[in-house]
Amino acid sequence: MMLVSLVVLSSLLIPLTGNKYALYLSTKIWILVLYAIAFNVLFGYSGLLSFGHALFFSGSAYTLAILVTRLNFPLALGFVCGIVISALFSIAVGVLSLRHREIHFAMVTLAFSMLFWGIVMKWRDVTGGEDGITGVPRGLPLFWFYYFSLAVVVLSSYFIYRFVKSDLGLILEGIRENETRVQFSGHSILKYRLYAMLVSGTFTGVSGALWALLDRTVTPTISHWTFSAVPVIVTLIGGPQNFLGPAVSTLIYVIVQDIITKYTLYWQFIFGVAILAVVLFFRGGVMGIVENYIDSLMKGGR
Amino acid sequence: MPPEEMGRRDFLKYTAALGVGLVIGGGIGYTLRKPEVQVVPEKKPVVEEEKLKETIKIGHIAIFSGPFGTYGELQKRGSQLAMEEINASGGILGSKVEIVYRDSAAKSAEAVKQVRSLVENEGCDFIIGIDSSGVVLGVAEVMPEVNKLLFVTHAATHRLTEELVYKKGIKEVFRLAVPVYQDGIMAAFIAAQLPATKWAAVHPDYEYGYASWELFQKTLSKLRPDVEFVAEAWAKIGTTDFSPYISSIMEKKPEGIHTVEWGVDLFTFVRQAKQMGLFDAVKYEGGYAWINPMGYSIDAMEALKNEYPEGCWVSGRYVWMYPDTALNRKFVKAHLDRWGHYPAYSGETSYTAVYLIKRLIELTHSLDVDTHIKTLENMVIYSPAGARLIRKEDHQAIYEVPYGQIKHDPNYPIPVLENLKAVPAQEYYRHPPFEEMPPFTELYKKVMSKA
Amino acid sequence: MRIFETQNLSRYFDGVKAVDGVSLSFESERITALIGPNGAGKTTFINLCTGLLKPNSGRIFYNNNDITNLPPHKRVLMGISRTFQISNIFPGLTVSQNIKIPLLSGGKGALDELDRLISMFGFEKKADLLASELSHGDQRLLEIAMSLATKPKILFLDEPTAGINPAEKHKILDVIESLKEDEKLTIVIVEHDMDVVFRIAERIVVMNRGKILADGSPDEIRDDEKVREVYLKGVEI
Amino acid sequence: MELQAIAFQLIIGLATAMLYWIVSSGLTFTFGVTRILNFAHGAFYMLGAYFTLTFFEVLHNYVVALFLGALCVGLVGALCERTLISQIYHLPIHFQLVLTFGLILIFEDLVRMVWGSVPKMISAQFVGSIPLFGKTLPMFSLYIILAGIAIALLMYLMLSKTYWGLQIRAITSNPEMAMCCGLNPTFLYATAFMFGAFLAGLGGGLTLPISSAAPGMGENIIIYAFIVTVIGGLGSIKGAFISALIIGAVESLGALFVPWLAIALPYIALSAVLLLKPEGIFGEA
Repeated sequence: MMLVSLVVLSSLLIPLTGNKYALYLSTKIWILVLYAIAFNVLFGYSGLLSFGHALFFSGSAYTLAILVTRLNFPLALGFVCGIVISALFSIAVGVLSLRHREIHFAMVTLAFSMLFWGIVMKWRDVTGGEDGITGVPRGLPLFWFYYFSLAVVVLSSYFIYRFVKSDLGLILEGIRENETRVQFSGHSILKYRLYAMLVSGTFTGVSGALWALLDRTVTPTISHWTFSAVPVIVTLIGGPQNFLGPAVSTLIYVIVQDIITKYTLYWQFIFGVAILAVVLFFRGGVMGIVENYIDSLMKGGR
Repeated sequence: MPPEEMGRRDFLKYTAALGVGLVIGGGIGYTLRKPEVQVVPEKKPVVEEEKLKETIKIGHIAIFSGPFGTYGELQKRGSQLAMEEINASGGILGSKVEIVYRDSAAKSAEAVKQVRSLVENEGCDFIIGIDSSGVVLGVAEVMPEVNKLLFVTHAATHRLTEELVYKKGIKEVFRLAVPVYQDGIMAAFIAAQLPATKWAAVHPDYEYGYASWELFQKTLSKLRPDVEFVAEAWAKIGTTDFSPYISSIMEKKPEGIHTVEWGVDLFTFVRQAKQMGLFDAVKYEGGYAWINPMGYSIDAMEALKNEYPEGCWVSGRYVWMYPDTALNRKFVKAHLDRWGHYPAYSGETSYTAVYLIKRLIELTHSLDVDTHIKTLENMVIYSPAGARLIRKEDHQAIYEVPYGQIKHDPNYPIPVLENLKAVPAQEYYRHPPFEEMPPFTELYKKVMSKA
Repeated sequence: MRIFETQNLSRYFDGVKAVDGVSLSFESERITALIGPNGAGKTTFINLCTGLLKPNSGRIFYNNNDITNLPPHKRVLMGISRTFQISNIFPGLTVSQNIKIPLLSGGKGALDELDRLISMFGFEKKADLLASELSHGDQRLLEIAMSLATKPKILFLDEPTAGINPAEKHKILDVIESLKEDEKLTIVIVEHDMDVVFRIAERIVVMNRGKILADGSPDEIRDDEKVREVYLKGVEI
Repeated sequence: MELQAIAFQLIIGLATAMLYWIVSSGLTFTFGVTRILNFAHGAFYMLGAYFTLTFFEVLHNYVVALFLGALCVGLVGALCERTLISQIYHLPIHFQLVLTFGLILIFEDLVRMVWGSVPKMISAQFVGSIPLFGKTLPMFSLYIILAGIAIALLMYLMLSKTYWGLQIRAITSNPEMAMCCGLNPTFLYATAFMFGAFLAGLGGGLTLPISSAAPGMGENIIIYAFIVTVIGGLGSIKGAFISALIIGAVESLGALFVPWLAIALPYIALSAVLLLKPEGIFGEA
């Protein structure tokens, strides 16, 4: 907890350094941190691998962009509507997909999100097709938007933290560990999974809405399945069983990618090798390594 | 300046006429504000004064990975060549030029991030490049925020210049490449001269395909009220088997095909269309009523070689044999010597972008964005692709690129173009909001009377 | 009083009749043992009773309510609980979390039970260990504790002492006997170990090939010729 | 629309279907045996095209180049299995997705390093056409259809007529039992993965004459292979064949009747099937 407050406090200072790129990149990291944490409610805590979170992300981003640029909604209302749409999407997808497990669940969510991608590509009058929607107002200069995003992300993460550490979260962990036993503990699996889906989808929507405001543009890339793969990889690098794992690895993911792309156009190769290394040698994820390290320190100290 | 149809031997004469035409502002109903003609790559003695900056940094963003990684490669050949030439001859006012290449991965968000990284972290003074329309629209939005100039060398969406630059006033964006006018409007001018009356489309299933086809239909039905549009096929990007699309099109018995397929999909499509007899179906005595605006891209020519049937109407955003000027010949030779390939259209635009930046700095002795914008507006630049007028209103470089028919010439490693046809550029760069012009039919008569 | 009843219950797997027309009823506060050779259909029968499987035909009644089509968690909420042949716990969670999850289904106030259950099973010092770190016997006890946490009226135990050393076995049996006395539970136990069966059961039901072969008090079963033939043959009683 | 046109469109669609079948056959086979969902299957497909291209440039014999190319991909696959995939058999499914995703990135850039980023073609093969329903069916469609059937036959023979196939079927239906019977799972998993990669390479090589070799070419097709595999039921070879036929027909009739919807059709089909039968047509729940 101390570590978290330290990070949050020090990140309050980033805008004051005056480096605009650092400001932009760290805003983006915050948004992706929320995306990963929200995704991990479903994956790390309920054991459900969604391959369609881009649906909730882009659902909210597109709703915001469409309402604000085409129907002249006030920005705040657009923001809220975007999140509400994500919540509705997550309930709908949840109802239709939660009967499925493992790879089938992944495939069903993939199918729905790609269906949405198809709609985005085809409903050009509204979504702008491949070109997407540009000129979404941000309402704030980047400097203040950074603080706004930071506040939203920290509050959302805190809510998610409280959620997964609540009794509800415990039951979700139970579902991940042993579905049958949860059933025979008198709980409806579907109901709790739906809760998890709702929380996960809604906060993914929050991050999507922030994303639309940061780049002021939405394009179909964020509804494509490759964008759904981002939190999966990030979560795995960080370690899904730790609340902060996805957050830490998002930081690493974005910064490492940023550095690699700076030095070589063959960045995919290096990135691929890094991913292999994580899967083969650091399966507990980054946080797993940190925990082991702390453990060994404490044992050594005794 | 009268519109005319071009043969290769008329190049010199025509180009001279074009240059003069642009200078005196001879366009119909369109006045040019006394532009200066700038010979961009002319050698200048190194100016003995304080350097503006140790190195002038240019960020070049293009697609370098995935199925369309070629497009970054082709652009890089142009901009790197320009950089090497400039540095070899003393740089820009004594400053070296450095180009930083970054991969957009064809994603808007990634490109936006790279723009910021290049400007705010690497200290780049200019951004050039950008391939696809979705990406360019996203990038354009951030240019005022990072307060640097963007020279678009590939992406073609007309929405960029019409909506973002003209209507919304994003003045930091300039485009050196032809927009989809070339693919839709100009294609319709060519189509109007062909006997075919039933046209069909095979397009990639995304924005560029829709926009080109819409412009084509709109323009062609004005030019030739007798034509019909009988079928359309939308193939997803990365289609391996085009036969269902080809046969569904052939079912409607078209006499002409308009296709803006490009890259890998174009190779596949042409190869399969040939074997399914789609070319035979649209044959007329002068060739094939087959219009492929980006058909003369270098990757297509190098991959397809003799497989692209002779007599198809193709174009690009620049074709290396046009115009036949000393400058263009020099560029093509330098490109061939350096890379062993003919320059691609995006190679030319990237090359020109770097030289334009050089000239701009030499003219203004400054790196001030507003000064640059003022200088660029209504400037005429003389580049390998011929004279380009940068239209003040929408920052679109107006120049003309001909269509020609594919010809297999044993003297060249790739097919060449013959029977080149060009319409004076300023006459077809006219889509709302730039419509103040005589009716299409008038214009069409002029084109025809010269044909 | 009859608390639980099945009528003509059948379940087939790929044409094999695992449970074939079984009609049984259980009196409240009695311990019934279900025995039979491997593949007799005992576990399948329990799975049908608790809702893990759906029957192909037949009906199930609990307190005279038809529960044939209810999902497992609804049956649990009505008071039907169970353990599994292979310990079925949450290995990655702590002991107290393991017990907490079933307690949570009991609504507000149910959590007060947590400490009582922990001390009842002697888990005071192990409450914060991961369940996977417990010994095999403790894991079985934990599972019983978890099934008790839902406040059942009837408890199905599937081989609670299988693969456990004698010392721990007796501990488990003591717990089971005390459940009947203190908690007023109806218990149905599947067991292979005849010592266990004859020690605790008040009634024994013998199954063979999906059907009921015999049903009676331990003494009656001991003397039943058919049973001796198929099942107890060679076993010294 | 006349019936002949629809029939012809269906025949054309059969070629598309066989293309999807060729790509998904190896994917579903590998999954059936090893329970590994190989995202990098598309990368193997791409490698197949490039290897075939290179062999063709040297040997000028397409058929030989095709087999050598596919064989090389098989070896690459076996190498990957031994060094990487074998490390994660016991791990949950998401490790496979991420590991094989890493492989895609690596192979993609390797191809760009070795062959360059400009797409390459070989000279046209199987030129010509045959008359059918008053139209002309191109030879390459016929060739793809025959190749698809040949692969189906090859798989059938390998699995039902060889000792290896018997072992593979044994280990697929009951891994524990198979190991008790003394089968060598290491060898079987490695060869199964190799065979899957071989089929992917064969797919890439087979499409070379009608298309081209390009970096990222696998990216486009792999998602369709996934759709086909999931609709058919993961691990079901028969299912992949049938669902490839369905998707081929849907796409080809879609091109004729609802061209504007083309891009979304496979996803509509996928959603519909998954809602009705989540485990796929021939899948096991």
